[in-house]
Amino acid sequence: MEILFEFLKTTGFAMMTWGNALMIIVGIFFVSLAIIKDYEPLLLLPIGFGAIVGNIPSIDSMALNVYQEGSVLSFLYLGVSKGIYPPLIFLGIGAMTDFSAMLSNPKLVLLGAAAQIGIFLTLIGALYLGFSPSESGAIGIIGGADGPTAIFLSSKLAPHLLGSIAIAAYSYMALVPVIQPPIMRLLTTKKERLIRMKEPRHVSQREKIIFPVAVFLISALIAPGSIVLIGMLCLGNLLKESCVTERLANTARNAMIDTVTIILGFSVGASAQAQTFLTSQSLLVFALGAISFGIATAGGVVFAKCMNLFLKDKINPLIGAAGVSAVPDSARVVQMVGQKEDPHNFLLMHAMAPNVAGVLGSAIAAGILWSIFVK
Amino acid sequence: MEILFEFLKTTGFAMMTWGNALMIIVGIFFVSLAIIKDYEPLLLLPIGFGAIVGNIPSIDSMALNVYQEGSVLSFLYLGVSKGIYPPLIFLGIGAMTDFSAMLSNPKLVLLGAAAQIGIFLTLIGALYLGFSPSESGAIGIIGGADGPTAIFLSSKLAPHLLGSIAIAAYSYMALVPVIQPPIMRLLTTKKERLIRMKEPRHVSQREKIIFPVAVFLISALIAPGSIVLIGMLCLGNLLKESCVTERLANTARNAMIDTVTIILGFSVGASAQAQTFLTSQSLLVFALGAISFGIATAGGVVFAKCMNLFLKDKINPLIGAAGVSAVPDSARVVQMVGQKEDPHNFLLMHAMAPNVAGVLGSAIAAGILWSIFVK
Amino acid sequence: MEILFEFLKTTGFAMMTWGNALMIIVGIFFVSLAIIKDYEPLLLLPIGFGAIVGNIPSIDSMALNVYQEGSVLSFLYLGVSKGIYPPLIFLGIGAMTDFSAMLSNPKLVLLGAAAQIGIFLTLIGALYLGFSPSESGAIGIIGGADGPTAIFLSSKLAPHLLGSIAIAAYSYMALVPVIQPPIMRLLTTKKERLIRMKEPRHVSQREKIIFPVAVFLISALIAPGSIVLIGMLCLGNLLKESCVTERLANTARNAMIDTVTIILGFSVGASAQAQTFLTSQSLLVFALGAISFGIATAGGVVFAKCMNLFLKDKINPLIGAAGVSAVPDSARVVQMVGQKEDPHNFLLMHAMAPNVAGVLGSAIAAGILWSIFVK
Amino acid sequence: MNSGVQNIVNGQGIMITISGMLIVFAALAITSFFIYLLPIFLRIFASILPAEETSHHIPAFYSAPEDEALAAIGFALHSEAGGSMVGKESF
Amino acid sequence: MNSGVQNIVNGQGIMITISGMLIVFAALAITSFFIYLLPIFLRIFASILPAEETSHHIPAFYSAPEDEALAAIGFALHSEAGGSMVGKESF
Amino acid sequence: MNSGVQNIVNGQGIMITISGMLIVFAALAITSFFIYLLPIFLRIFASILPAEETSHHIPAFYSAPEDEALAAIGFALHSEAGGSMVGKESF
Ligand code: NA
Ligand code: NA
Ligand code: NA
Repeated sequence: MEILFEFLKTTGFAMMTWGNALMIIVGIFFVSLAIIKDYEPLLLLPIGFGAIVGNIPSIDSMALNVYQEGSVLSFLYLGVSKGIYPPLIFLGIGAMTDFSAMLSNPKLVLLGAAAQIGIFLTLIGALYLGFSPSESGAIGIIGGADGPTAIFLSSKLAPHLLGSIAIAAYSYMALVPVIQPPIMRLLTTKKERLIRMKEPRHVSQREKIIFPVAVFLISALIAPGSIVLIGMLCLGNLLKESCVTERLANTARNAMIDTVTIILGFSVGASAQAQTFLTSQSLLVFALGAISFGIATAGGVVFAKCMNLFLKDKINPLIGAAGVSAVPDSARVVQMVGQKEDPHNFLLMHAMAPNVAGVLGSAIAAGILWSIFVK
Repeated sequence: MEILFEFLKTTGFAMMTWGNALMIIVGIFFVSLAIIKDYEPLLLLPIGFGAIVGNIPSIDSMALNVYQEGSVLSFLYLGVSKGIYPPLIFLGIGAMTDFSAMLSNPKLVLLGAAAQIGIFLTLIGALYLGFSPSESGAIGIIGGADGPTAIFLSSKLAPHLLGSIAIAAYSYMALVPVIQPPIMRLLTTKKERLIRMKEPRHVSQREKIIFPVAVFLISALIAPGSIVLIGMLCLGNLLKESCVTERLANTARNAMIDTVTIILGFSVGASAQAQTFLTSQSLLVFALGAISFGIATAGGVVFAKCMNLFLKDKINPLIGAAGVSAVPDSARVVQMVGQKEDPHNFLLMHAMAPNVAGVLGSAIAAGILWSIFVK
Repeated sequence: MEILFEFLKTTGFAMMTWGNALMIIVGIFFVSLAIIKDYEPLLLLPIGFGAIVGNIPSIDSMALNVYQEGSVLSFLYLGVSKGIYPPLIFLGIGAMTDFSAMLSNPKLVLLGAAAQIGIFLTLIGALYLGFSPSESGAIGIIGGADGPTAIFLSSKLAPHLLGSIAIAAYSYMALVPVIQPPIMRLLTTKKERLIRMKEPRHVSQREKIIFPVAVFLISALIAPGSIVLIGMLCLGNLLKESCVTERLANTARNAMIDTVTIILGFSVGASAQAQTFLTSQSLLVFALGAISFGIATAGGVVFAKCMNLFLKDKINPLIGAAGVSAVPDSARVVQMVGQKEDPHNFLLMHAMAPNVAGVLGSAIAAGILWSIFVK
Repeated sequence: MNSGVQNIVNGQGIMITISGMLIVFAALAITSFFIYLLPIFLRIFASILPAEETSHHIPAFYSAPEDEALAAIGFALHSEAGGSMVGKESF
Repeated sequence: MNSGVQNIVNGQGIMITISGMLIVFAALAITSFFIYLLPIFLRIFASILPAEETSHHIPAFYSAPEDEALAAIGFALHSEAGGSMVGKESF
Repeated sequence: MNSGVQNIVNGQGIMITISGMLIVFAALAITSFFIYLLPIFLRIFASILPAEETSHHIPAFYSAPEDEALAAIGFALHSEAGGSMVGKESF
């Protein structure tokens, strides 16, 4: 019977800690949120399930978790820790993004810059709370509302916080419909929320083809740290818009991005082990993350109001909230809040402009932070 | 002409051994079996072709085979030797498996446990024949009738036997329609084979969603060694059943599993070089493997008969044979054997219950063996 | 303001060299060629965009380019430098190639051998210009008109020239419709160009299934260096023709090959940094590459004319030009040139025979060169 | 090679078999029991849980549910397979 | 942990924020300006550039545009999804 | 850089070319001959080989060939694309 008793010592029951149990419940909560509330299910479901898997305790000699050399999960996690998955996700996103809305109304691009104030003010907050400068940079990026960018930058600046930062970023991205509306209403008058915007002009295919090459050159020359993310985004978009590589674009935005999404989500979740995740630092990261989303939203809305001081064709300031890069959730929130006031006001397409600009803005901000903090 | 002669010395003809020639013929036999007999073609064809490729002799300095550092095949083989491909296969299998039959008739789950006796009795047989304990564990797993599980466990416990064990497992899985029927008929009476089973009840979507999470927690806490395989199986199933990540499930069960299947089969085949494969050990592995399939089949059938002693609604003991994890071949064999007696008896759906339970059972057994034998 | 100035020093503008600027323009030119002229867009577009990305200058500490250890691009580039992507491309090509034309007219296979003279004469030319023997072998392979084969062989024989050789190979493959016609016209009389060929016979499925196994054995035993490329080509073809693994063939020729194509093209392009690429050696490589394509074309056409001396059913010597492995571009060029003389002469299917034979021929030639030059 | 039976004893073959089968049965018996209880629990909690949708929505990927809205503002939405501008999912 | 404000000063938080926002704005303002100029430039060069095709060809993958031709020579072309012999693309 | 012709001699360029072309031709000539013989052999063995099916079955993936059977027992089979319970293939 010795073998049976020896074996029982290796079971999860015997080694379970309260922290593990709590994280398993958190994982189940994420999965439930994804399924019941339909919040970012493509990410919350794999992350949640990963958190369940990552918190089953096991004896060290079996090499099961993401941090143990030679384990299967450690190989899958390499794509996270080396920053390989985020650019591949960006390739797929590029191949499914239509920049028309942005091309037809270039001034809305600036809203995607304004919302990045969330990143930098959160950085100051993190410094204030005692995080090191490069940790602060990584935490700040949560305000960019972009999961792959957050993973990419954390893997470079603060690998030990990667789990918390990634999960905070995805959690708040899932909560965009909860976080943004009150801030948007608080900062706008009813009259502003009723503003209707001019129908966007038609964009030629030639513009759509030239755009990804041009925007890559601009971003990359100004902030070389954004080369990988924006390079892949623009390559994906060029594959789509060029019309001569449709089959590549199709694979990039389907089989390729789906495969990477499953493995990225699962291994990020599995990295959130109680032992490394349940720390006071993680709590601070989550608190700062929530604040950063609020600031980013406010930044976009307020900047839109400022722009209106100089514009003849007024912008509906609600679309400033779409300056965060949570595509397309933020744009949908704008549409929703706008339609509460006027069911015939269709802001969705207009909001897509700052929304995709926000993706560029947050990737550029990540590149800048990387340049500043790299050793 | 010196170059020509030097070159001729590097050709395959010059270095061919009888062993290589034999293995090439075996490879061609596997390919033929796959194509002509339609036996597990998705695996036997890549494995057979891999065996042909792996047995072309070449000079060492060219680094061509799976065992030579830096060769292309050695990179593809990493996913086998590190145990990475099997969990990915399980992810895809999870995304294509419907657990309804099992959920609607929970007592049939036990048949999936009973059939695992094949694993443990084979382990005893292997010990008897002089294999080391961990080799014996790896050989025993052939009785689980599950290719990915066999590869996973051998890569951990007996990497030097991986080729023989994997090929034995897949060979016998292909031969399920040949191996199982005589044993099934031998152990059952005609009256038993005529038993009709009650129509299964309808299973709600909610049950199907909760199931993968619950079964993962149960298996993983009891046998942490099964975390990776069952974790991926359950993640895949959750992607499918949740209805909110349909695109991920679709990629997992198509592009992802197909790609891994080709490369896994090919590199397993290529690892079966005469020099390492044609040993008396391999012969013993094959002999033990055949026995283990027989025992597993018998174990399931006999256990079903035992259950009938206590049950009011009798089980058709044929479905016990589906307790091995060869999905869906075993279940089809049950249907076939049952219909020979009574063409209007439809056992297929009932047999799917022990069949998918067998997948869980063999993965759990692998986890247990890993825990016991890990150094 | 110090941070701003420090940052400005890290921007691409500050560190840009004339070479980088030139390479970015070359990249844009490639992309334009792909989109406007539709020249090999699946490859020229990712390569061109990669060249743009690879020539954005950055500070060393950020580890951005393919040559810096730990950078994302260096991981993607591993598949190029280790020769892993080319066999995967060949797997997909195998799964989309129909060898019927060749099987129905076996003597045309010899044209695919004749065109490989381009490889060996270019090797002599490269030796003459002072390249080392193994460099000369790698440069010669450009004459095989096969991108994956060129990358595979260069990664083995002359990794430092890989970028130039790959880009030269793909560039000239894109220019096949420009390079080949004048040579074809020069070497043939009008009467020859008007020759109509006999309708090919029907090929049975059984022949198509046996062929990939047989041709693999023949090629691999004669030139073991071609095992990996031809092995994968034949496996892919067997997956397609066997009719029992259709789902694997489908994934191989779609999601799998597309994913590898994007990443291969992008990382080859990104490896073409001005610092390593803009050398006099590269210029020589390009010059030799152009010559090799010309010789290969001439070799095929002249050999076809020689064969006609002995044949009753004359071959249209134009199809000799399809002996290079640029599938299906060369075959289309033959069709086009033939139709200029006689719009009712359909040479396409006939030209496919030497064309697919050329793929085999160039892979075999690569295997031979690898055997000869491997240390 | 030692005597076969001695190998089994040394390798604790019998103990491994008994323990192993016990654990496999334990895991699947608990699973079986859980599956048995699951619909009962769901029925008990049915009153507090929201009614299950008879046909759980299967999202049309990258379809744009605001189509009518968009049509209204007359903006050409490229909703070709897999590449709409306003997809359902984000990554 | 130092005093929070001191941390911000040591970490140059304010400077990073100002510089960072300046650079983000610079990049996106240039992008915005480029987008604004792009159609103007394209209109200027319209005369020298070829007329844009209204519906840029989207290649039917692996379709064989020579179908008629092939039909004429009566050769069975296997043009099932994704696996034609005379595809459009090469790799 | 040495004299070019000397490089060729040192590098055995001519020998490599002759040997290389010989081997390439040998490989493809054997292939060609094999292809030529193949239908002849197949015809000779036609009597002992089973008749080739005119349309070799192309399996409908994950279709359930027992559909009628299943319908008979009235069990809802989810046979949506790619995800049936009783697939054709196992992995
Ligand atoms: Na985003
Ligand atoms: Na199985
Ligand atoms: Na080619």
